[in-house]
Amino acid sequence: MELLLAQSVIEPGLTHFLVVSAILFSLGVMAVLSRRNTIMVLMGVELILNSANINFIAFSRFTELSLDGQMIALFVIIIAAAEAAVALAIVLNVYNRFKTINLDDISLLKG
Amino acid sequence: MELTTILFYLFSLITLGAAAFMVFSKNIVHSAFALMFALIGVAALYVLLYADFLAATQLLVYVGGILILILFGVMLTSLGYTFNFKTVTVNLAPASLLSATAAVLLIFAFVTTDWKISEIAEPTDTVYDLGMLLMGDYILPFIVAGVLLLIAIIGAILMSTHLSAENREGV
Amino acid sequence: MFTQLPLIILLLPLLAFILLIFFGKRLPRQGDWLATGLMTLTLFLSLILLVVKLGTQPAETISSSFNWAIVGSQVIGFGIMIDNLAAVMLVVVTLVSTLVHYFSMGYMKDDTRYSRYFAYLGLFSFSMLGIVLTNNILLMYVFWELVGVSSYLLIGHWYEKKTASNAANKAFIVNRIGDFGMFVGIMILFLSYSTFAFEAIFESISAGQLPFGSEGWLTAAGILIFCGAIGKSAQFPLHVWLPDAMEGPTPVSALIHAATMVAAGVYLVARVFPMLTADALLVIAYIGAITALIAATIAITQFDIKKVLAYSTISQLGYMIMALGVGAYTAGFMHLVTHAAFKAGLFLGAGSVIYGMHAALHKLHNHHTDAQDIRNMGGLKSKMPLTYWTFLIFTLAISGIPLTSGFLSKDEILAGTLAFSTLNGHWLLPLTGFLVAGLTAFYMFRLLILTFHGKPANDQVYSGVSESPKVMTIPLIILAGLSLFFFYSFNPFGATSGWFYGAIERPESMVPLILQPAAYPVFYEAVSSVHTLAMILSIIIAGGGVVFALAVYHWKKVSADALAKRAGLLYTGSVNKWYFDEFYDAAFVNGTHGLMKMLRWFDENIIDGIVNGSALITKVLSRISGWIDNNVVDGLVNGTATTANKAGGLLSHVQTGKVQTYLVYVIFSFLVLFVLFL
Amino acid sequence: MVEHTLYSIGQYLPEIVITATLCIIIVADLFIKKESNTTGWILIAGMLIAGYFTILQSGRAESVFYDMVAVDPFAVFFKSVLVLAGLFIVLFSMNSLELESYKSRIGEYYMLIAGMMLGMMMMVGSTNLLLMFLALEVTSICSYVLVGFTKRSIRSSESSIKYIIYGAVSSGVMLYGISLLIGVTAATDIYAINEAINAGIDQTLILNLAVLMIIVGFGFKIAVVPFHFWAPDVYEGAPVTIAALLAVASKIAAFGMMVRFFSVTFIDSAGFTSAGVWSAIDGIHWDVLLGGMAALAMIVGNLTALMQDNIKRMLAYSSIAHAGYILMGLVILTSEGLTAILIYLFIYLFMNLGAFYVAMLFMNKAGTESIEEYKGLGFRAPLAAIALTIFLVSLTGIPPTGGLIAKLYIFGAAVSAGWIWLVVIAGITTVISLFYYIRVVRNMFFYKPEDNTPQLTFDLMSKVILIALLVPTLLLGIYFAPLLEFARNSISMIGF
Amino acid sequence: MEFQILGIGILTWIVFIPIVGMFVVLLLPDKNRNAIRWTAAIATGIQVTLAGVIFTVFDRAKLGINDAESFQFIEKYSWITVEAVPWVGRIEINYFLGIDGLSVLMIILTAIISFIGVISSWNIEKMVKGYFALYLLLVTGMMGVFVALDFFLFFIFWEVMLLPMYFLIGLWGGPRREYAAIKFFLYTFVGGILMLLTMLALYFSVAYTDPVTGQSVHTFNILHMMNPANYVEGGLLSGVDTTWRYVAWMALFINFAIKIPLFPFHTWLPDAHVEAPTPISVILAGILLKLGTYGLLRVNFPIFPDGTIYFMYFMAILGMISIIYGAFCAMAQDDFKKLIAYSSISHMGIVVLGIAALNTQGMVGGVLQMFNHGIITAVLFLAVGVLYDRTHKRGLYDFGGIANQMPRYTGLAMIGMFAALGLPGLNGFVSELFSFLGAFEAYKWITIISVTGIIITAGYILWTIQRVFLGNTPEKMGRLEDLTPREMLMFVPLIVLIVFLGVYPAPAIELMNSSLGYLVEFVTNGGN
Repeated sequence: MELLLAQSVIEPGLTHFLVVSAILFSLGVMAVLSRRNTIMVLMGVELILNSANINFIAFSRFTELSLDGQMIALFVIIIAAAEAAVALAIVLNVYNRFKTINLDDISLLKG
Repeated sequence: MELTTILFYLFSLITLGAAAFMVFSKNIVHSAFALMFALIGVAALYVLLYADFLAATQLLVYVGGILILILFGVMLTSLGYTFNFKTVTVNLAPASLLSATAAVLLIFAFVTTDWKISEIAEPTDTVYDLGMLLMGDYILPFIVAGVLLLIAIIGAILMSTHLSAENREGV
Repeated sequence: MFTQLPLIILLLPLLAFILLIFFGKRLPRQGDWLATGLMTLTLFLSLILLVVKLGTQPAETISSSFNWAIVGSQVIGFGIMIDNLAAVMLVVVTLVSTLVHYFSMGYMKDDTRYSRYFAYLGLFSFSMLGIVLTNNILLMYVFWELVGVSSYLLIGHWYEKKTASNAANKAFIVNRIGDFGMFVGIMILFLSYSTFAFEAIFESISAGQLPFGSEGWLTAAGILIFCGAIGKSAQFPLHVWLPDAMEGPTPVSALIHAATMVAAGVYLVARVFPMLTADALLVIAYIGAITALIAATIAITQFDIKKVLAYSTISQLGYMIMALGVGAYTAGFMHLVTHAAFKAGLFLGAGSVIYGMHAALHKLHNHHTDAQDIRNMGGLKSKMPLTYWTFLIFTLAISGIPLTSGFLSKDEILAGTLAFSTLNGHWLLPLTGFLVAGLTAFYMFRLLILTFHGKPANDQVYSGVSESPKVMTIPLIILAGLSLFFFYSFNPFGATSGWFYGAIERPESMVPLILQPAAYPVFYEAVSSVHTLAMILSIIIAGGGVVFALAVYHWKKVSADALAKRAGLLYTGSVNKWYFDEFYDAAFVNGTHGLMKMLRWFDENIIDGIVNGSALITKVLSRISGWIDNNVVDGLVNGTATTANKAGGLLSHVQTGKVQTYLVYVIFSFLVLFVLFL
Repeated sequence: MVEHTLYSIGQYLPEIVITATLCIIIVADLFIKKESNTTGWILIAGMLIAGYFTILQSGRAESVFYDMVAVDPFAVFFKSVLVLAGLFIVLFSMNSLELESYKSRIGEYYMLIAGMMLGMMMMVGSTNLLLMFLALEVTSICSYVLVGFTKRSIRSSESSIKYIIYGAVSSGVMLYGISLLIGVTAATDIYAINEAINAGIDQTLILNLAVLMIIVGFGFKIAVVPFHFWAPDVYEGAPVTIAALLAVASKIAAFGMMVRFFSVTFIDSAGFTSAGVWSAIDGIHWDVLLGGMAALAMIVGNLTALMQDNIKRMLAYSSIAHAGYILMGLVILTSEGLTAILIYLFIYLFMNLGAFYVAMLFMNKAGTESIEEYKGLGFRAPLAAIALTIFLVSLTGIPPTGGLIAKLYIFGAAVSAGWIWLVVIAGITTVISLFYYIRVVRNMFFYKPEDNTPQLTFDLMSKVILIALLVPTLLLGIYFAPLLEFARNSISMIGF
Repeated sequence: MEFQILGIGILTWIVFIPIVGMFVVLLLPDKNRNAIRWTAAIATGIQVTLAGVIFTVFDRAKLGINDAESFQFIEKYSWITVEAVPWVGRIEINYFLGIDGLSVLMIILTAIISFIGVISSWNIEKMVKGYFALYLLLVTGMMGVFVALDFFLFFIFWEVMLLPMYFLIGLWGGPRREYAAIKFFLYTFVGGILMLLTMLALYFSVAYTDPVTGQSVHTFNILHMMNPANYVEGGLLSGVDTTWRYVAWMALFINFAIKIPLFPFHTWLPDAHVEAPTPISVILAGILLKLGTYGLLRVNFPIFPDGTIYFMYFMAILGMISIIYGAFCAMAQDDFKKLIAYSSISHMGIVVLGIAALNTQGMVGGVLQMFNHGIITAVLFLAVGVLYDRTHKRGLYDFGGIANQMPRYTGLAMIGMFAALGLPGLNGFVSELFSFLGAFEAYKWITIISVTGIIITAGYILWTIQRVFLGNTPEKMGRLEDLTPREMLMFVPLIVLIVFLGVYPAPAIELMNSSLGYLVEFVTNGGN
């Protein structure tokens, strides 16, 4: 066990990257769930997408997946850009109507 | 200790630290800049994973594009009425509990799993291979991504322009 | 002739009924002539039938039947059976019915539903004849119930009076209770023998086939069928309806509640006699005895002329039943016949008196005096001589004074009970018999004296009373004639030698030997050995009763009030009819009411409540009905509506409208699912 | 390589036509008068052509674009259904009073619908996880904008922001799941993944995690409990045409993708031919998980629908419940189950669109979405009210309507596969659903309108659309053999 | 096949004539009320005529039940057939109509009561068009159930009745009509779902071998479901005396028990009856309730003989409770209609008791009781309706002395009441007699307790007669007009039937005797 731990500290393998991505994912989730500001939430989403991308690229290096993983990551970046554009446009629209971007206050629809 | 190992820990630390700062910072502008550092850290990690093209794209698209967009968003929505970059948190207890649990579970899963590793050699030129893939196997997603961007742009314009202005034009 | 004639006899009254019910109001004189005419015709045909039957085929049983229905592989036949019993009964029924028709033409003259009344009489006669003629216990049950319904209609003839409709209901329902037993009995028989026909059933029994293979079931079947008789013949404990039934018009009381319908029970027992086991017969005998005693003790203290007669009827029916029970078959049946004549006469006589009283009271515009209370009468002898003399003859007959028909039959019954006790040691039966004979003589003479002798209670009324019209008195005279001995036997002290005893013989018992009552020869021997003793005793006791009645009410040697006081509780009990009605009210009527109220509550609150209450449905129904109808106050529904709102609030609470809360749920669900699947 | 690309383009005509239509609309929008419906007609024409090409594809079974896209009966079925739904939605939109004041932007509106059509048609045909995700995103991004299209409505804006945040997070989680699945199997193609799984996978924990995360994404798209929370708020806020689009088309597409994903990826390819039943691999009980979700969806959807007063919201919960019923078919994963899904979706298309359409008509004419205010509408607009009654009765599942047939098959499949507890829950919740559906009917017919309220009249086109939806709803309840045949032949996916 | 009109079988005609009528009604203008009424009358009148033809031509000797050959007026067309795909057998739904001794009487009853119902609906003035359209649809549903031999078809007809009934009660009913309507709907729908599930389970467990192609075909054919040989190996409901078969039996039983309605599933009935307009009450009590017992006999008994035998006592006890309980509850009512509603529960209990006996007498008695109760209760509800039309009251205490005011009405109504009370000479007695006879053979004490029900029945009927017809007229009631010719027209045929079948039931009994005898044999032999 100790040996395994020492080894894994020394050489960054697949697991290391995955652990990083896991923490990043959790931080993204944390941001999404806890920040009132819509833009903060969107930033959290970016973290989640990035964590997935780390996975893809890590797999592309450490498994037979090879370049396919990078390919997917590339598309994910594109998608993230598109999503961010639309999301921010919507945020602006909401801001015009509600005069706030605090998600907490945007809750007319319920029940 | 090899250089890559040191770099890995360094960039990981930068990435996660920046991300954590972003998540917990009270000031939204600080958060945005923290996000930038996190994204740069991720790009560096890509380099460690032999994905240099991706790293470049990450810097260009994310740091150059998305982040700017976000900053614009911050400015537009914080200006006008009051200068207020402060943001508050909700659901703090459940959110931290859930994300901590998620982290623990994921790490547990990753650590305990016996991965089938087949490391690839350091490629000489990923850009070429990626370009061939993009024009070959991935031609369809490539085109669709183009369409997606088109739609997104039109959608974003649609959502962000003021309707009231058009009303004045008598539409 | 034996197939068509009975059918014609049966259907003529039905024809009368149908014609009158549809066209009665449009016929001249509302069609009373039609009904009476058809009934008279029926009487003649019945007489012809009787004469021919006795003359040509006295020993035969003639029956014919057709297939009514086929169920599964079982053929259910209906048909007609003529034996001597039926032939005699036929004449009794038609005769009394005819006379009542005539009498009613006078008595009911001004009634608002005159034609309806005659129609119902026709229906009744039809049903009664059906009982007599059928060869089949199911068909008998059918007519049995029809008799019940026509009786219901006739008792309730003056339905504007609450008491009348109550009495009608009571009569029907109490009879239904008896019929319930009879129905079960019929079911037992049918399931054991696959037939309803009497003869086929008897044959199977004599072949040793027992219902469900058990002797107990045979006894039970007999007793259950006898339950029908208990109801219809007003035996203890179902006798309570008969006195109330006096709410009907008096001729109806004469026809139905004295002479024919109530005798149907006796006829039924006579019909099924061959299948009755010794045990069943013993039960029957005791029921009869108890009835006779109870009714007689009540009759002593009543003041309503019809009530006295009603209780006397019950008592006499008890006699008949007791007679059949002990095996004095012919005597019992003969008492039925003789009793039909004199009791019908008594009722018609009473009707005549009431008619006279009514007319007198009507003239005085006196509506509060009870025309039927004998305390309001007295001394009517001179005003209504024909009525008085016939009434006297009837009273003598019922009291069992020699030279009357009643003496003949009653004497034989008493002899029968005495013989029975010598054979079996059931000495309570003859004891009761003799006691009741004395009581009968006493209360009948009390009635006679209080009504016709002594001083009038109210001179004004008295002066207004006059003799009834001919159409009413002639039937009385005819019946009086029929109450004399020579119609039944030329020997005034013994009926056994008369034609009646020749025609009606006790049938052989079909039940297995160990269950049989004493064989007829044995029994007959016992009877003849005690006959003289019984006769002497009965004359003495009856005479004693008469003398005592004279002493109390005519000569006033003994004060009736003092007697009553001395009797104490016995008197109170008797006046209050031994509290049967009160007991039944408390136990059964109130019990039923309570039960039904309880069940209704149960149904509306528990069953419906459970249905509504099963969580969701309550909520939904209550909400929906809340929307539906805000005006209808519905405690249940309103009560649950609020809880429903709370539950609804709980569910909607999840949907906070805050997207991050939703995301918390999502991540939470994801983690939970993951842990579950780990 | 180029040959294959060119050949593939020939096999991809429906999607290409839609893309072309999309571009034409963008261009046309610049030139034509803003108030006209021209762009709408262009879209209709495009969809008709796409539909035509789709029909031409029937019976074919091949893989194009380097095994990324399947052209098989399954895809053809879904594409035709989607085109049908799209046609109706466009027709609705032309009639919608709500959109009337946004005429200046109607070109963008139809463009986005075209984009959504493209995304949905790709969703049902993709066999590659990347393309699946991409298609999903195309659909989603279009729908985010469409939900917020009526910008003057504050509710519309709110629903769009909720929708995009919910959607972005869900797809993020899904993407993470996809990354794990790809990593563990080292393949992006679902057939390859299936092969890898059948060859034996040791990392079942990761596999579980991955599929669970993917289910989050699917669950969001089909709006099934516990991932359904967005649906009521979004349906209520969105324009009714878009609500209908989301409730019907997007759900159908998501189901198509989900069915393909699950039935291809987790099939036991050894047991498949012999046993005649598709079975997921050992040790993983996705069926139980999905079954639980289906049950929850039926219970929560139906119970919460009871409390609603807004008809769109009520229909949202009802569609959550229906997602539960449909999911039952997937839980079973037999050919009967899949057939039942197709039948259900087909019928669901007509009855749910019908219900939304009448709701829209009433909103146009009577100006209300509140069920309470439907009182007396049965007398003011008999035809529409009767039509709505039939649609709702069909949604309940009472004969002689198509809804019964849908339920019949889904229940039947479940019974035959022995999922009795699930069927019992489905039965009970069906009874519950009766209440909220019938409540609308009651309000329409059991109350007299006030004396001076005018009759509602509808133009010819509305009536034609109504009848066009009504006839299949009724007809499929009486004679459904062709549909059955169609569905039965359509469950065959490429490779099976 | 021999009886065709215009190439279409007589059963199709009798089922779908009302639908034709419905379309005609829908096409007629709203204003033309009389034309609408006459259309309905003609449509149902044709049904009566066709029922008469069926009655005349019907071969009394043929057995039916499980033998397709001996059903009569068979019409069988393929409705839905999907050819086999590799791993599933061919599936089949047929348009399969036919009648045997069990259904023929019910068809006649439906035709008669529907026709009378139209006459009684003549004075409906509110939304005439909608009313008659729904009414005719309802009639088709009811008639269809009685002739369908394919379970799916049976189910469709069964459920088709729901909606018209819901509207008929909900739109034309009394003050609490909506509550009653939804309650009715809910109950029946619950039953319908149970039946649906059981039907599906049966469908997947039953497959017969097509004699032509040799394929194994899953089928909804009820007759095939009766044949134990047709159950596939390992099917949910295959085998004998398995738990699932009992569950399926129970599910179906609950469905039918709700319709009958049997204690404790009865509480929808009083509400529905009280709130429904008179003609609908007549239909409800006259026909609809019979669907429940008919279903038991057509479906439960022959398909699940094992379950039937297993639950015999259970059925009998529920029957007994219904008889007594219904009677007591009836006695406790102050509302005339409610009283009759509860009396229906009591009388339908007799049917259940009779058929639960599993012998011919009981079966014949039960089915005859279905018919007779249909007629009698129709009379009673019509009677209430007549009074309600005149006074707008239904409380028993609101009336009195009707006999003086309306003698003709009183006469006819009293015959109906006496028939309900089981008076010999009227039809109610005959069927009760056979029911009890049959039941007594099987269950001594249960039957004896049940028979006490007739005493209670006598009690509440007489009490009602006393309160309504007898006594003096309350002053506030005012003068009432006796029956009009139209009202006579609806009473007289029923009364004639009551008396005729009471005196001579053989024509009715012989229609069903052989079929029911065979059914008993079939069930007691465990379906062989």
